Amino acid sequence: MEIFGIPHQAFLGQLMLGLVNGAFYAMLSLGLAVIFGLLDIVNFAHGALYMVGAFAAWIMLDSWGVNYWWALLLAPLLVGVLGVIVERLFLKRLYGLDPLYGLLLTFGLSLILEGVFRRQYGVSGQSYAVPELLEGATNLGFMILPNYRAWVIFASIAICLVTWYVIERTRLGAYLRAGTENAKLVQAFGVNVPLMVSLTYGAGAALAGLAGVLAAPVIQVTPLMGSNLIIVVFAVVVIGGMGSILGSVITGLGLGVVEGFTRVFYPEASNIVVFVIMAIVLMLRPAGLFGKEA
Amino acid sequence: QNNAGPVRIGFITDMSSLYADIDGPAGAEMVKWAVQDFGGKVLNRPIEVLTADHQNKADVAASKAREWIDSQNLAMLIGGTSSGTNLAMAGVTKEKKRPFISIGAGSARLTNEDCSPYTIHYAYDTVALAKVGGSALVKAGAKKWYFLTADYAFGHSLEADATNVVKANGGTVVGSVKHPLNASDFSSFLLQAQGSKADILAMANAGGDFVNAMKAAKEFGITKQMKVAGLLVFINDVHSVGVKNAEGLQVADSWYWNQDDESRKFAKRFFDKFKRMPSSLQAADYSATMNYLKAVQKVGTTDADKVNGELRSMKYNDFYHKNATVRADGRMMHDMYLFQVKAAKDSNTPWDYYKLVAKVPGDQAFTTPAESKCTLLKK
Amino acid sequence: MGKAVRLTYLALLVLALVAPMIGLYPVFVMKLLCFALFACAFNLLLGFTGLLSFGHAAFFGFAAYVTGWFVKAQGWTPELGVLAGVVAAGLLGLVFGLVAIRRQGIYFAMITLALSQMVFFLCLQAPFTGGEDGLQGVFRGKLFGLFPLVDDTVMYYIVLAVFLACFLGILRIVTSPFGQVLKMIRENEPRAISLGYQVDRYKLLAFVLSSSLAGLAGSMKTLVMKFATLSDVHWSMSGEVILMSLLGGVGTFFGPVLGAGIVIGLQDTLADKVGEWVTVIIGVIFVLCVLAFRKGIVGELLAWRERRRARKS
Amino acid sequence: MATNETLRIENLNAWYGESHVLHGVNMHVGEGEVVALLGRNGAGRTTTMRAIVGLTGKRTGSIRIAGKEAISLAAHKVARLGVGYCPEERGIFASLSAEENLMLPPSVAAGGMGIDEIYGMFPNLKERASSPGTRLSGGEQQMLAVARILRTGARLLLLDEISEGLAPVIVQKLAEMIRTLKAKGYTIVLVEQNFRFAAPLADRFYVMEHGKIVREFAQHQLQDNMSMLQEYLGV
Amino acid sequence: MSAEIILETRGLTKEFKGFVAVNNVDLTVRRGDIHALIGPNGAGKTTFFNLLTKFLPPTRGTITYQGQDITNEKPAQTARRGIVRSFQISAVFPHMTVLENVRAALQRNLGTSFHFWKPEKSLFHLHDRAMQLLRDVDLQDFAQELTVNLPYGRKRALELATTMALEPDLMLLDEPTQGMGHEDVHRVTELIKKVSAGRTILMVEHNMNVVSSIADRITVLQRGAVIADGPYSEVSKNPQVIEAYMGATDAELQGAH
Ligand SMILES: Nc1ncnc2c1ncn2[C@@H]1O[C@H](COP(=O)(O)OP(=O)(O)OP(=O)(O)O)[C@@H](O)[C@H]1O
Ligand SMILES: Nc1ncnc2c1ncn2[C@@H]1O[C@H](COP(=O)(O)OP(=O)(O)OP(=O)(O)O)[C@@H](O)[C@H]1O
Ligand SMILES: [Mg+2]
Ligand SMILES: [Mg+2]
Repeated sequence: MEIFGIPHQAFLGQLMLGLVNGAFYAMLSLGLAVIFGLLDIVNFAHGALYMVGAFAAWIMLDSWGVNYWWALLLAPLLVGVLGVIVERLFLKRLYGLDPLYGLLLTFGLSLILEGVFRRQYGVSGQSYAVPELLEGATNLGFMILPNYRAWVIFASIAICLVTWYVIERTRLGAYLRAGTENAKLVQAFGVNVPLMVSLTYGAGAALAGLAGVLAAPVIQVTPLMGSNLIIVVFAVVVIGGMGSILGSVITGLGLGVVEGFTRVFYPEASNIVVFVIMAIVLMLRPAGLFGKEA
Repeated sequence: QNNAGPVRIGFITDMSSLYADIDGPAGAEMVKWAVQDFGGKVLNRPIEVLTADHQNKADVAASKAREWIDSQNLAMLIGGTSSGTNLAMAGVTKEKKRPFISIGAGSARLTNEDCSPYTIHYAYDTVALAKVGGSALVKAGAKKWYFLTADYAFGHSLEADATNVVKANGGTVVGSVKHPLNASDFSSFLLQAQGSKADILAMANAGGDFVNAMKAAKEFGITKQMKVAGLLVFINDVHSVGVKNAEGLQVADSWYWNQDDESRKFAKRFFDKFKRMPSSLQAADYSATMNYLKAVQKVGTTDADKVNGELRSMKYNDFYHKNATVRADGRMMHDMYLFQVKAAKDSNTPWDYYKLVAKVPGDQAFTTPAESKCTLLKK
Repeated sequence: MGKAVRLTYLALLVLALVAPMIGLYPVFVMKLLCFALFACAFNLLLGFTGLLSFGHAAFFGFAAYVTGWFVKAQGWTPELGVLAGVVAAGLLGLVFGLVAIRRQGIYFAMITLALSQMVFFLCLQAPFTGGEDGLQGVFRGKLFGLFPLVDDTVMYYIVLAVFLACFLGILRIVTSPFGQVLKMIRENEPRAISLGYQVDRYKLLAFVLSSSLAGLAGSMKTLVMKFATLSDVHWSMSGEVILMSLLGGVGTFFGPVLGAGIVIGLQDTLADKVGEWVTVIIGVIFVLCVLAFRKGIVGELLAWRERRRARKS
Repeated sequence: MATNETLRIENLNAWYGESHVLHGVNMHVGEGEVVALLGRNGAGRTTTMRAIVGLTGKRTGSIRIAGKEAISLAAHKVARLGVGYCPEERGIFASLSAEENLMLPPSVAAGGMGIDEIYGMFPNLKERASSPGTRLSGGEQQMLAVARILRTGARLLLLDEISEGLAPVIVQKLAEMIRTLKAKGYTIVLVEQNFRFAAPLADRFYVMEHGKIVREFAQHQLQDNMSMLQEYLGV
Repeated sequence: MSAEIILETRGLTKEFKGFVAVNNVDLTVRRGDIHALIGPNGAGKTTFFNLLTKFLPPTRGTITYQGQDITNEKPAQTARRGIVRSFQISAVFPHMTVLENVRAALQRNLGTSFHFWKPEKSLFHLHDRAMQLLRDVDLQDFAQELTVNLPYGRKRALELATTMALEPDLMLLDEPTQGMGHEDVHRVTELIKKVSAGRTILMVEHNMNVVSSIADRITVLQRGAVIADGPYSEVSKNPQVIEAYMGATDAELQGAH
């Protein structure tokens, strides 16, 4: 049996692999969307935070012998705290200004973070071993799927769903959404908005950090791992439209899959396929697939 | 040119970016070590080392080179990593007529279509890597090849060069897949390779791409089905991948720290300072500086043309290479090696990664005069 | 224009004219002028239209390649090569514009960034760019087939003339009837629409003008440096040009020139001193600018003068 | 009277960035009182309200709410003292449905109105409950803005121009509502352009001009002050 | 009066996800009238305006302007035909002078707005006309002032001057006196009357004092549909209007204002 001219086994295989990649896009664009939502800041440092998350896991293992499962908890926490500090120290001063300044500031921050890690650890990259529990691979019949990758898909979808639920279906989420539009007024209703904002940035950062830890065993942990990814994630966000959380998750997963298939049909274009899709989507739906018209 | 004042040697490399580990600040230190070991003086003039970070930007490299030559009366320039910057520096030094030793550039253009009477290409080039990797493996029975190629100029030329070698030695290429630069995920490319039933998977990529591809290959069990060859792999990359993952990988290089006593001596000194072993480029940095100073000593002047002439006629003998010479096109002709990464259990000391598979003499490793477009060779 | 400002401009002009005579390194000054022009072109968009493009390196770098290729591989004269570069950048700008102009603010920034990344990959893979080695050995040739440009001094005056012409041109664009509309768009876009202006077309023209000028800067740079490389199209170059404008003063005329001078000068001097810290230093400057120095150097000076004047009256 | 005073403002100064808007405002509102704040456009009435809840820039002076000093409290702490604020610009959230908007403000005290009671008062809102907040018509948004603070149990209500943009029939309903609230013992500060709406409702009146209170009088003095109001408001 | 009809809608309808905001409205506006549109909140008045100015596409129905079907045109096209909508107060260019604000509107008809090579001087001849317009709204003394510094009422006046600079044939005003003090309400009412000479005005207004004093004709919308249409004196006695809009208690159409 063949689908689109490729054997159906390979097709399913590529689909699974696309999902793995999409899982990272989804988690990163989710964090971006959450931060953008409440702070009106396009967090350019998101890629750098993702990198810091991966490094944190690696350092924990390398220097203190902290295992993967603890790192999965501790590293995002650490990145989250870093995020809160950044928000309190820098971003706080930018509220009420043109959102472009937030973009530029976080761009500067990403350069600093990247530079410091590069200085400290070089660029050639560090290896992070797959945790023992998830070693090996499962034969799905149509492909051999390493267990770890299956776990990545599962974990990230679970995280995305939880985040979506919190934001769209809970009271806290309603505060967040309202705070996005008029934080001062929400505060005047009795909600501790400054705290909420710091924690939101922290949570967005932690999501990036978590994605970093999940990615560490799959790819090389290098200071540059975030800066290339972030641009693709931006495109994902533009395609999905920042309007909806679920939108960014679905778009992220979907584009991962599309990119995966491009690698089979026309690998030369796999780097730019996301950007091409972005251009097309913008032509047809300027607000993005899930965005609300302004 | 004046013959007073300090003798200035310039070293421009990537100190902070993609290739900083294989050369970078440690490479600069090697140049300084050579100067120190030489005695800090030549022809009774103090030797000064100028270093700069080109950040992988050709224009930074070129402007720095130009500025040093114009305002500091630079005697000789050493170019570190990255082809683009080295080609740019070669352009400047050709115009300004100064000896230029390119260490870490991969592109064979430096001694081929873009050759210059002032350039010496010191360590390796992609043609040599392809030839060394290719011919030895095909001879060892790996007939069916599949390429995983980085989709840009250097990847393409590596693949093309290797393909020629494979075919010339009676092998076949059953397929290839191109992956983008800095791809974060190689699994789907590898899935395609897996379906090819080739004997050998050749990775025509470098640095982070190679490392990620290698790790994924291990994860998906490809290393069990076929051999893997890295066409441009430095020891630092193997270190990154981890011996466990890289086991069995075939690698071509111009030098390995554990190849003989002299090398080990150099490596130990390096290790004491940097807590890692030197790459072939770092070794070449030292060697090139030392040999340049010897040439200056011999001709008794820093006059660019005279020193350049000596550099192109002398014999090179040190821990880095034996009986090597520079061809008219600027190509340093020396032995190249094919190594195999040891099994994890056989790797006894830190960074003890390779065992020697084959040694290929320079005239078989590099572009032959017949293949070359360099006019300097046709004279 | 105040007297002090006029005198400053005059002094700078004289300095620029005699630069090669007083031992300023012409290639460096030319490079600086190219980047200054690039920053001015960028500022036309950010400072005077209110659009932050995070992808301007695409125009700069792509034009650099186009010029390089026509001059080197096709043997075109330099002025034709430059023209080709400018046209190519303008067309690319048109395409970018058509896509990006549909969204505002930070979306615009992200879209231009993404599109420029696409151009980067195209340049990396296209057969004529020399990939990561770059397009090397582009000779300046003879202007109009007559005047050889190998001499750095001759080249210098040509670059200076081009720069001055463009600088004045931008001044004119900003104050022209068209510039007035751009100002309206920046101030209150919905209002401009309700007055019957088809703002997208104005933005598009501004974008094309800016990208063409950025292309001109890139083309000139190819001739000056004799090569075009990937770093010219990389997104970090877009970041640099933003930094130049921000540091010098967004929306001021001279700010981007000053900013370009500082950033390029810094990169050049830092190259042999701090090595690995370059990115960190650039990042710190970015953060400082945004936090404490939003108007940029020229902007702050102007504001200071304004305040002093207000206090006097 | 001092013991059951809900709001006392003394020498309140407030700024928006550089610009100094309030210049020493003094006023007090007793528990259960309805007070109207009158003045021309730009007199500083909205600013006074915003200063009370902590939404202006810098503030100095004293604001006592139910006896507690609130001048240096952050906005959310002020609200928890039992203050409900209905802003002039309505502040309806686009990303929340009408009902979510209604349910948004956390309750700050017991005794707020129930949802059915509110829908009974404003049937339009019930009909549009699931529409995104800003898709409501101008008047519907105005109703929503008032309705949502009635839920919170706040006993001090700051209502800024609530009759604006409403059809006369609704304005009458609002007047009834304020009477009901007053009967229930709520304390209300009304800022109104619409003098005819405010006049019959308020127990006392303050007139503002250039960021200061310039007159104060009670309901029974209304007739005597008409000529003064004429001068200040052009009524 | 058999005055010419400038604007006509036939069966104009707008639905939002099944909710009918404007329902089959047939409306005719005569040239030269001040035509008021009133109705309870949520009746669909703003939506109707949005349909006329093309900010929203209609679900059904047609719009005819001076005999031409303009149902499917773009907002900017409609604006150039002379249908201009006056915005709320934010509709000025805050960091341009009052004069430049008016010039911005005059400039459009010059046809040189894409000329990026012409000097600013080429616009100076518009200043006379701009000053004249400012005089019309009594703003001549503020010509060189930055617009941010103007008080509320004057911004409205400027907004009107700018709108008039577009030489509109038909002006649409949505609650022009909303949020104004009595003085300003009076001022703006007078201003509207003044500028209505030679043009047509369609306005939404809840302030019945304003409506009764200047409107030639009134249309009442309720739940998206027209329930009454005619001169003020007629409509104000319509019991359905009193019931729906004024509240049953108020027999007089005096309004709460
Ligand atoms: N955000 C702000 N920034 C700067 N100045 C402001 C701001 N808001 C209001 N002002 C100024 O403060 C003064 C008082 O405004 P305020 O809104 O309190 O008046 P108001 O009495 O409520 O009048 P209105 O009828 O216009 O609502 C005005 O001069 C106004 O221009
Ligand atoms: N974009 C939209 N999506 C959904 N419903 C809408 C939308 N716009 C308006 N409505 C609904 O259509 C109805 C008419 O709204 P409109 O704004 O036209 O009323 P209006 O007559 O201007 O009222 P008001 O006097 O209160 O301003 C309202 O019930 C509103 O909720
Ligand atoms: Mg007010
Ligand atoms: Mg309305």
